[in-house]
Order: sequence, then C-alpha cells, then structure tokens
Amino acid sequence: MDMNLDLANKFYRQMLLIRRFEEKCVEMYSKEKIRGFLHLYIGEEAVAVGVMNALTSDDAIFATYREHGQALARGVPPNKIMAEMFGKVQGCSRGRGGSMHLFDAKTRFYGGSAIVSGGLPLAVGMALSDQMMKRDRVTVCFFGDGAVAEGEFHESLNLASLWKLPILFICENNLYAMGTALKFTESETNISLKAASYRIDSSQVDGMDIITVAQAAQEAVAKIKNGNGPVFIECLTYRFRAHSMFDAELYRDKTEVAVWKEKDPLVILHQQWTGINIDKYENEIALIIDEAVAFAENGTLESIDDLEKYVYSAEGVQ
Amino acid sequence: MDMNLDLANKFYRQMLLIRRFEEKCVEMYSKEKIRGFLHLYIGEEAVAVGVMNALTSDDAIFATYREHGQALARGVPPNKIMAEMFGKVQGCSRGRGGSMHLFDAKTRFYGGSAIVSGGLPLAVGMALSDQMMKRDRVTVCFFGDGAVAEGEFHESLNLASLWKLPILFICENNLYAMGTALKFTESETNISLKAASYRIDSSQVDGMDIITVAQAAQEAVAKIKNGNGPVFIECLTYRFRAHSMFDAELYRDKTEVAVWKEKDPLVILHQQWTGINIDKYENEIALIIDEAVAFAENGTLESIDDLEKYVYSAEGVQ
Amino acid sequence: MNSIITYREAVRQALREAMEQDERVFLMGEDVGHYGGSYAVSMGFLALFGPQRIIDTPLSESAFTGAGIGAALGGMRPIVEIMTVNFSLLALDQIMNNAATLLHMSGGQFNVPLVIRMATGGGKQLAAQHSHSLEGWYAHIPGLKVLTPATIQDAYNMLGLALRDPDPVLIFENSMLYNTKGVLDPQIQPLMIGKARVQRAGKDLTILTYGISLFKSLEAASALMKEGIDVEVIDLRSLRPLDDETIMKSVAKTHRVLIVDEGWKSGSISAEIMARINEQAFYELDAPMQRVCTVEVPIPYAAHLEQAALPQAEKIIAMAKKIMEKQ
Amino acid sequence: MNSIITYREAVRQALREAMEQDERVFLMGEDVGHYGGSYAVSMGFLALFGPQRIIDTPLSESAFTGAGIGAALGGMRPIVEIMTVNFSLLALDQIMNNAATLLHMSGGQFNVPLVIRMATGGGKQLAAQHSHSLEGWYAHIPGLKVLTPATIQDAYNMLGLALRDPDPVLIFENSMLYNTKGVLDPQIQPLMIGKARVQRAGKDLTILTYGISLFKSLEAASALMKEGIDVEVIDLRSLRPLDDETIMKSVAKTHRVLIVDEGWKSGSISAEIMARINEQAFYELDAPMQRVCTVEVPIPYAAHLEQAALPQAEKIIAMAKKIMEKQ
Ligand SMILES: Cc1ncc(C[n+]2csc(CCOP(=O)(O)OP(=O)(O)O)c2C)c(N)n1
Ligand SMILES: Cc1ncc(C[n+]2csc(CCOP(=O)(O)OP(=O)(O)O)c2C)c(N)n1
Ligand SMILES: [Mg+2]
Ligand SMILES: [Mg+2]
Repeated sequence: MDMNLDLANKFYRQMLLIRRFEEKCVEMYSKEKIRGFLHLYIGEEAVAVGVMNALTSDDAIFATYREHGQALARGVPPNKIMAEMFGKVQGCSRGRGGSMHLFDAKTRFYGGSAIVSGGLPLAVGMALSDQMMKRDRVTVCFFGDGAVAEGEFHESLNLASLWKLPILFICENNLYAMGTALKFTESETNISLKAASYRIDSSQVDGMDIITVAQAAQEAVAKIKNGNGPVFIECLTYRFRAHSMFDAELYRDKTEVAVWKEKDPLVILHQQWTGINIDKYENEIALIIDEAVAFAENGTLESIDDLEKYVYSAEGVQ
Repeated sequence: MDMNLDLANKFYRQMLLIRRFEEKCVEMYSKEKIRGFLHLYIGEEAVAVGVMNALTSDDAIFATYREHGQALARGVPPNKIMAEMFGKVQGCSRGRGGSMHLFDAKTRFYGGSAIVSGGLPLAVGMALSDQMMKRDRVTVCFFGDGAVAEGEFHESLNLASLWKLPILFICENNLYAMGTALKFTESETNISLKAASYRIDSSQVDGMDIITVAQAAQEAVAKIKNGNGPVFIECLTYRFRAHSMFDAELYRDKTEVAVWKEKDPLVILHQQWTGINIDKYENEIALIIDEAVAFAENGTLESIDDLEKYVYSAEGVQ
Repeated sequence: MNSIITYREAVRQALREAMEQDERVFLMGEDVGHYGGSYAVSMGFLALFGPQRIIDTPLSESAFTGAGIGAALGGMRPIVEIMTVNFSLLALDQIMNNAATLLHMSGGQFNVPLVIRMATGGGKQLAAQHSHSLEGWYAHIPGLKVLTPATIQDAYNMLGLALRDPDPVLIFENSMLYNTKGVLDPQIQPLMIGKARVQRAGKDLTILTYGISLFKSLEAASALMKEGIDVEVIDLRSLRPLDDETIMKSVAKTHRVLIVDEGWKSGSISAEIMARINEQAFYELDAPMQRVCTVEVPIPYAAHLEQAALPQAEKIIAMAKKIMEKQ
Repeated sequence: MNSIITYREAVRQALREAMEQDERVFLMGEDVGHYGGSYAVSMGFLALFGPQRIIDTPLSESAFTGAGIGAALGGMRPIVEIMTVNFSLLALDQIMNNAATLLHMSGGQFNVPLVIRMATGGGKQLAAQHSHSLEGWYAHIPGLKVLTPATIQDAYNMLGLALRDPDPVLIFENSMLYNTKGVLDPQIQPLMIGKARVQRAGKDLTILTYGISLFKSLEAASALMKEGIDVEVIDLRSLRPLDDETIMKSVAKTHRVLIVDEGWKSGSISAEIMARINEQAFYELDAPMQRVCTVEVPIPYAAHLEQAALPQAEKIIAMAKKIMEKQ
C-alpha cells in the first residue's frame, strides 16, 4: 500500500465521521430519539476504515451490533443510518432494524447482527456462493473477541479453511465482551493463534493504527483473491465508551481506559501525517451530521398496517 | 505403568469380552432381538480398555452411542447391557435407552449419548462439580473424530482449560464420521494439535496398542490429579465394521480396512505377550455371553402403564 | 408418465431434476456425498454432480445451516440437509434468528431462498435423542414455511415448490416413509404451499393430520367405515401456513374434529388447529374436538413402549368413536 | 417482614439466600460476575461469594448450559443464567436432548436438578433477535418445568421452589418487570410449582395469562369493570405443568375465556390452553375462546411497530368486549 497524504486525509475524514456521528448518537439517545441498545465504536474506528479501504464495491460485509463504523466506512449514507436509529421508514432497514441491524443492499452491507458469532456462518455461505459462481469477490466478516468462545466461530473457521473460501475474518479484539475480560473467557488469549490452528493465514495487528490495519487488509484481500483461502486478522483495539448505554463499567480501570485513549486512532494518524486538514473535515462532517439528524427528524413512520409486510416476500418475488 | 503378564491377561480378557459380546450383538440384531441403531466398537477395544485401567471406581465416564466397549470395560454387567439392548426392564437403563444409551449409576457410567459432541459439556460440568466439591476424581469423556467439528467441542475444551478442570478427553479418531473421512471435515487433521491450541496438554497415540493407550491414560490421570487441568489424548484407531447396521461402506476401500485389521489390538497384544491364555478367556467369555443372552431373553418388559414414569422424578426426591 | 416408486425415489428424482435444471441448486449436509445420504436419498449423486454441488459437511449443524443462509443471500438455491430434526436443535439459532428474520429486519432488502430438508419422527427404536417430531414446533416461527410431505406425489412436488419459494422453507420427511410406495405423476400441477388436501371424503367426522399419521388415519378411517362412521381425512401438507379455509370447510360439513399428530401433545400443532377451529368455527362444533398425539415422554427404546408413545390406528379409532358418542 | 421492593431485588434476595443456605448452589453465566449481571441481578455478588460460586462464563451458551447439567449430575445445584431467551437457542440441544431426557433415558437413575434463568420478552426496542418470548414454546418439552414469575412474591419464591425441585426448571423473567415494585412477604408459604393463582376474581369472563401480560390484563380488567364487565384474571405462573384444575374451575364459573400471552400466536401456549378447555370444559363455553398474542412478525425496532406487535390493554379490552357480545 502506498501511503500518502491523500489517503491519510481520506482515512482521517472517515474516522472522524464515525467519531462525530456516534457522539451525535449519544446526544440523540439522551433526547430519546434513539432507543434500544446503542453500541458505540468510538476508539475502534481504525479497524473499520482500514479494512474497508481494501474492498471494492463488489465485496460483501457482515458485521455485528456494533456496526455504525462499518456501515459509515462502507458508504451507507449517514442520513439513512440516522433515520434507521430514529425508527423511520427512510432508514436503511425501514426502521425495523435499529442500531443493531443496519442493512444496505446497494453497498452489499449484510448487517448488523445481534447474536454474537451469528454472522460468521452467513459470511462463510456468502463466500461459498462466490466460489461456486466463480465471482472474484471477497466477503469480510467482523466480530469481537467475545465471539471467539462461541461454537459457531470454530465451525465457521473450519469450514472456511477446509473449503478455501474467499473470506476475510476481522476480529476486533477490544479485550472485553461486555464486562468480561478476555482472560476470563479464553484459555488462549492470542486469538490469531487460535485462528492459525485451523491452518488459516492469521496475524495480530495494532488496531489503533489505521495504516497498519489498512496495509494488513490490503495484503489479505490480495491473498484471498489469489485463491489461497481465508485470511484472519486480529486487530488489537479498545472501546473508549461503555459497552452500551446501560453499562456502569465496573469491570475496568479508569487508568486502563486512559492509557488506551492515548492511542486514539485519530490522534495517531494525525501525528504521522501532520498535514491533515482537520478543521476542514470537522466542518464538513458537522454539516453531514446535522443533515442526517434533520433527515431523520423529518422522516416518517411506517404505517402500522404494514407491520406484517416483509415477514414473507411479496408474491411473485423469486 | 509396570507392564506384566497379569495386566496383559487382564487387558486381553477385557478386549476379548468386548469383541465377542459385540459379535453376539450382531447375531442378536439379525434375529431382531436387538433393534434401532447398533454401533460396534470392534477394532477399537484397546482405547476403552486401556483408558479404564487408569481409573478408580470414584471416577466418572461419559461416552457416545458407540459405547458398549466403554461400558463393558468399566464393569457395567454384561447381563444388564444385553438386557438393555433387548429392551427389557432388567437392562441398565430399564430398556428405555437401548444400545446408544447405556447408563449405570453404580459404576458412574453417565451414558451413552447420541448427539455427537453432546456429552462434552456434561463431562465439563461433572469435572467442575468435582473441583468445587474438592473431590479427588477424574471425569473421562470419550468422543469420535466427528465431534471435533462441532461447536460444543470447542466450547467445552475452552472451558475445561480455562477453569483447569480435572477431565480427561479421549478422542477416538477412527478416521471417519459415518461415511465422511476426516480429511473432508477438518482443515487440521491432527486433532491433538487442535486441542493443544486451547493450551491443553495433548498428545496423539497409537490407539491399536493397548499398552501405549494404558500408559498414556495413566500418566494423564496422574497429571490431572495433580491439579494441572485437563489432558487430551487422541487415539488413532479404526472401526473394523460398518458405522452402524445400515451402512453399505461405499466410502472406504477394502484394502484400507484390511491394512488396519493387521493392527488388530488383540493380535498385537498377543504378539507382545505370547503367554496370554487365550483359550481360557474364550471359554470364560463364551459363558458370560451365553448367560447375558439368557438373562436378556428371560427379562421382562416394562409395563406400558409405566411409560410416563421417569419423565419427572417421583415426588419427594431431591 | 405415471410410475409407482418409493418416497425415497420421489425425493431423489425431485432433487436430481432440480439440480439438472438450475445451476444454482446444490445439496449440502452430513454424509450426503460419499456415504450417499443417511437415508440413501442422494446415493450416487456425488459422482453425478461432483463435490462442488454435493457437499459433505463436517458435523457443524449451526455453521453449515448458516452457510446455507449466506449462500442463499449470495444468489444460490441451497438445499441444506440436516440429517434428522434431532440435530437441528444445534442450528436453531441460525434458523430462527437469521433465516426467519433477515427479510423483515432488513426492511425487505434481503430474502433467504433456502430449503432445509430433515428426516423426522419416531418408530425406529432410536430412543430419546433420535426420535423427535418437531415439525409442529417449528411451525411457531414467523418467517418460515413448514412442509410435511406424506404422499409420494408430495415428496416429489414439495422440493420444487420449496426451491421456487423466495423464503426459507423447511421440509420434514418422516423417516418411516422412505420405503413406502405410491404413484408419482411428474406432470401433475403441484398443489401449492399452504394448501391442504382432502385425502378421503367423509361426512361424520374430520380427521386433520399430516406426514406418517396420514396413513394411520386412513387405516382408522377404513376400519371406522365398517362400523358406519364415515370419516373425512385431510392431509394438512403444510403446517405453516395452515390452510384454514379447507379445515373450516370440512368442519362445517362434519361438525366433529379429530387431530392426529406425532408431536408431543402439549403445545402441539394439534393445539393450534383446535384453537383456530374454536375461533373460526366454534358454532359448527357438535362435540369437543379431540387429538391423538405422542405421549409426553422422551421416546423410549423398547418397541412396546415406543409404540405405546406414538399415535396408532387403534387410538385414532377409539378416539373417533368417543367423539361420535357425544351429542 | 413485608417490604416493598423491585422484581430485581426480589430475584436478588432469593439468589443470595439460596447461596447462603446451600453450599451446592452456584450461579454461572455471561457477565454475572464482574459486570454484575446484564440486568444487575447479581451486582456485588462476585465480591460476596467469590469467583468459585459466581462464575463469569465465556460466550458459550451450549457448553455452559451443558456444564450446568453435568454439575447437577455431580451433586451441585447450579443456577445457569442465560442472559436472554434469545441466546438460549444456542443451548437448545443441551436443554432438550440432555436436561429433559436424562432421567427417563437412564431408566430413572440420573435426575438433573438444574435451574436455568433467562430474561424474556419484548418492549425495549431491541428488535428481531433480542425480543423473543419463547417460554410457551419451551413448555412443549416433556421433562422440563417452565415458570414465569410475574409478581414480586413469585420472583422471590420461584427460585427457591426451582432449586428444591429434583428436575430441570426454566425460569423466565420478563425483562420489563425488573423495575416493577410490589410487596414481598418472605415468610409466606410459596404456592407450589404447577399452581395458578386467581389474581382477581370475577364472574363474566376469565382471562388466563402470565408474566408481563398479567399487568396488562389487570389494567384491562379494571377498565372493563367500569363498563360492567366483571373479569376474573388468572396468573398461570407455571406453563409446564399447567394448572388445568384452576383453569377449568374458572371456566365453569364465567363460561367465557380470553387468553393473553406474549408469544407469537400460532403454536402459542394460548393455543394449548384453548385445546385443553375444549377437551375438558367444552360444554361450559358460552362463546368461542379468544386470544391476544404477539403478532407473527420478527419484532421490529421502531417503537410504534413494536408496540403494535405486542399485546396491549386496549387489545385485551376490545377482545373481551367481542367475547361478551356473543350469546
Ligand atoms: C449469543 C449471544 N450471547 C450473548 C449476547 C449478549 N451480548 C451482547 S454483546 C456481548 C459481548 C460481545 O463481546 P465482543 O464479541 O467482544 O464484542 P464487543 O461488544 O466487544 O464489540 C454479549 C455478551 C449476545 N448478543 N449473543
Ligand atoms: C449432532 C449430530 N449430528 C449428526 C449425527 C448423526 N451421526 C451419528 S454418528 C455420526 C458420525 C460420528 O462420527 P465420530 O464422531 O467420528 O464417531 P464414530 O462413529 O466414528 O465413533 C453422525 C454424523 C448425530 N448423532 N449427532
Ligand atoms: Mg470485545
Ligand atoms: Mg469417527
């Protein structure tokens, strides 16, 4: 990957968009415009932005309930995401999904899944379909360190490796699954080693440094497109905020949080590329976010008569 | 382990009991005395007998649907096992379990489980209870190579290692899960390496050589009793017969079977310990088996009025 | 051209034709390839279609079912074979939380054209963990369709119907039926998903049933006829959606209802049917509805206990007579 | 001594007392320790009882539920907390194929004294994968008992009852109830498992319900009383076993039945109750029974859609009136 100021600008802007967008979400949550669970990506922006940079519009993404970052980085319109969280019909899932279930066919964004590890088998299947159809595509699957303990992680990695599927696994290891530290949940805390035990090409990278992530993702995609089967990247990262809006954060030290905040991906990137025009992006993004909020506010509610619509496909669809 | 002729005699006798008992089962199946699924252990006798030798009566056993060998080696009375397969109330599960669900409280034999990998979590829980109650016991859990692909395998190994539980995992790798060869189901076919990835003390041994198995099991039990957590032994073995009585065996070569039959655990042991008094055991065992069949034949059927008994415990039981 | 074939052969033929006609169709599951299918349904298909389309999976019910969903999202028409319903519990999260919800949750963007086939039912002395009849239980889940082919014709037709459906369809094949024989007319226009079929017309009593119980019910109906009780037997065919129209029409004719179903009694599909008849045709009823279901026990191994647990023609006959006694 | 406390506090207190009184009792589940329980039920317990008895598990629903079964076999009295019912699908194999079958399958040798607690229900805008109400669905499974505490008293009592039961008991705590308040009398003799309670006596119509719907039903009953309709409201408390006796007694009194339940309508516990009333008290009925259940959709996020999907007092009132109109 050739790193240059243009790319640094692009990365910064996308990360900033996620950061500011989510800060606005918190505000909207306090105002009770957004409800349900709201899981923030703040602190982890380098992962989604770095990975998405390696993809083309043909590639597919499966993410978790902590997926605003992925959706924004992928190009799902902020308006539609905000409207979704407002529960409006203009939302990317017509208000049926909310924060945890952003979907967008246009950008091949397949959600937004709220069952930990539940998205991995789907991603495997998508990659299988690409292999069968001989399509030159990659499927990227994001999940947290918590997902690693689930049986579906194991089953999915095995299938992907066994069948040499074109899939990129991105583990966002932020050290905690809700309030439970990784050391309490895994006998082997180096997740990339676990992945390697399936004979998957696997590595652990600094997930706070977007350049490192982007580089790793680009190399991974190239390998995958060469038909060498799946690649697994464990990104070491940290969520700066609580798990969700209902979390008292009793399980971690303030100092630990402070130490990680020094690795803020935005700050780090700016340190490396001092030419980034932060002010310009702050202004642009403020406008985008204001517009998203306005769009969401002005959105309309799905008619209750249509509640049962989409339980099954309309007749005639195949 | 001090190997000597006495022990060789004991091993041989137990393996022969399993062999002849199961041959009788086949006969009884043809006569329609036994029905349902019948999975034979023939060829794999060294594993069960070798492992059981390392246990005391305090230890617990969890096995699969292919568990006649384990039950016999553990000392569940042949009469009760045969009666169980005949569906009689004198059977070790009162005729409710059949071949796949032998249970015996007296010898701490916890089944007999027909969901592949379903027994692993139970064994983990039993070991957990021993750890909590500070009981100096080992729980042994048998399962096949097919179980390794199931999510429960992964979840259970992780729990056992994480919590340093007193459990011995015995993988009976007979190369096939029904008709599917291991190479079609695992990206890493060395199962002991997979287990090691959970930081479990793990090894691969020749499962056709009972002395090797017994040695490994004895060492494993000693380690476990020292409080070092779980041990995993992958026993390389082979089933000489079809998967069950309904299997056309299209998936494997006759020559492959023939090659493995040369490693018959009974033959191998006899080669090493020529002093074993085979004829004596053949005679003894023929009597035991005749008695088991007679016992089963003479057994009675549970009254249909009691069909619903044991769905819930009798009142007053705690 | 009509032929007399087994249920197994009917499913085989439907599978083969579907794979020949549509490249997107593939079969995936445990032992579908080298072994030939645990009930020999896909015997020889590996040689015919190759390992890309007849995929032997590891024992990973959750992941390969989920992979079926993913492949369906990717434009394929996967047929996932879960060897038996008993093992589908391991895949329930994928079935309920993904297959059944994706379309709605995505606001209509992503439908899941997935077919899941599984063997179901008791009767083979396979005991508590291998004898479940959960098709009625699955019918609780919105977003799914649940089919229960009983006849040779349906064993053949339903696979095609399911493959043409844009949404996830579960097909439950009772394992006791694979060796049964009957007429197949491959030209016949298939009866739609969601339609029940009057299998035997009658005027005194309606028996509503499906799957293997259809045959037990027909046997009972013949015996009852000799005693002057003229039973209408309806093969529900689809447990979700249920064909309320056909059910209520029959109730309006006979005014007496017996439901026969191999699920455990409490919370069975029989209960749902009773609830609907009560709601939609209460005033048509001349007597309390009754049901013959499986006794609420983990199915025991011993033949006599297992048979005592399952619905049987004799129980159906006895119950039918009891219903007829009421004024 | 009576006190007014929250539902959460009632469960907490029961848990604490059980752990203090019986060394064999321990709590195991995701985030029960360091986090304090996802609904703060076990907040502070880790410090109180230590990590041996308050066990934070990895996200491994199947294995830790199975480990609970194994530990129960080993003489412990485990309380497994599955964070919410939505995740229990991953553990269904262990629940149905092991917990529910072991006693029977072993011919009575091995009982499983396991308690599984899970939060259930919709209403918090958590969307399709986090809003299931599957307690009625679980009640289909023989070998299990299914409890649904609605009141503060039951939230407290049922845990003790479940722990004293020799067999597996599932307790469903509706997550909307944790902050509700009510009277707890710790001295009161607990009403047994399997007994329903008449929560409000009435003569015109019986409402059968449980969990959160009890309160919606009571609200509806008050409103209906103003219009001269005197409703009896019964809290079922236990969905397996169901208290047929109390149900039929009430039907014999009011002759009209409405069932309110948060499960999806088709195949709901409401259907089972209708089936039983039809079977056991058909001639007592003056009108078709009705039910208010959740609309059969994956629960949507948007508040207005979610509320439209769930049972509500207004729907109950309207349905009650409809029933009263019939002659
Ligand atoms: C199967 C399942 N079990 C439990 C939960 C509840 N839950 C939601 S998020 C979460 C923690 C997941 O942690 P991780 O995978 O590390 O992702 P992170 O939230 O840290 O991004 C838990 C336990 C769930 N959603 N799904
Ligand atoms: C969860 C589950 N899936 C599928 C089956 C059907 N089945 C029974 S045995 C078997 C093969 C298991 O192979 P392995 O674990 O290697 O044991 P082996 O039979 O070789 O001893 C299969 C697929 C099952 N019993 N349980
Ligand atoms: Mg995490
Ligand atoms: Mg094997």
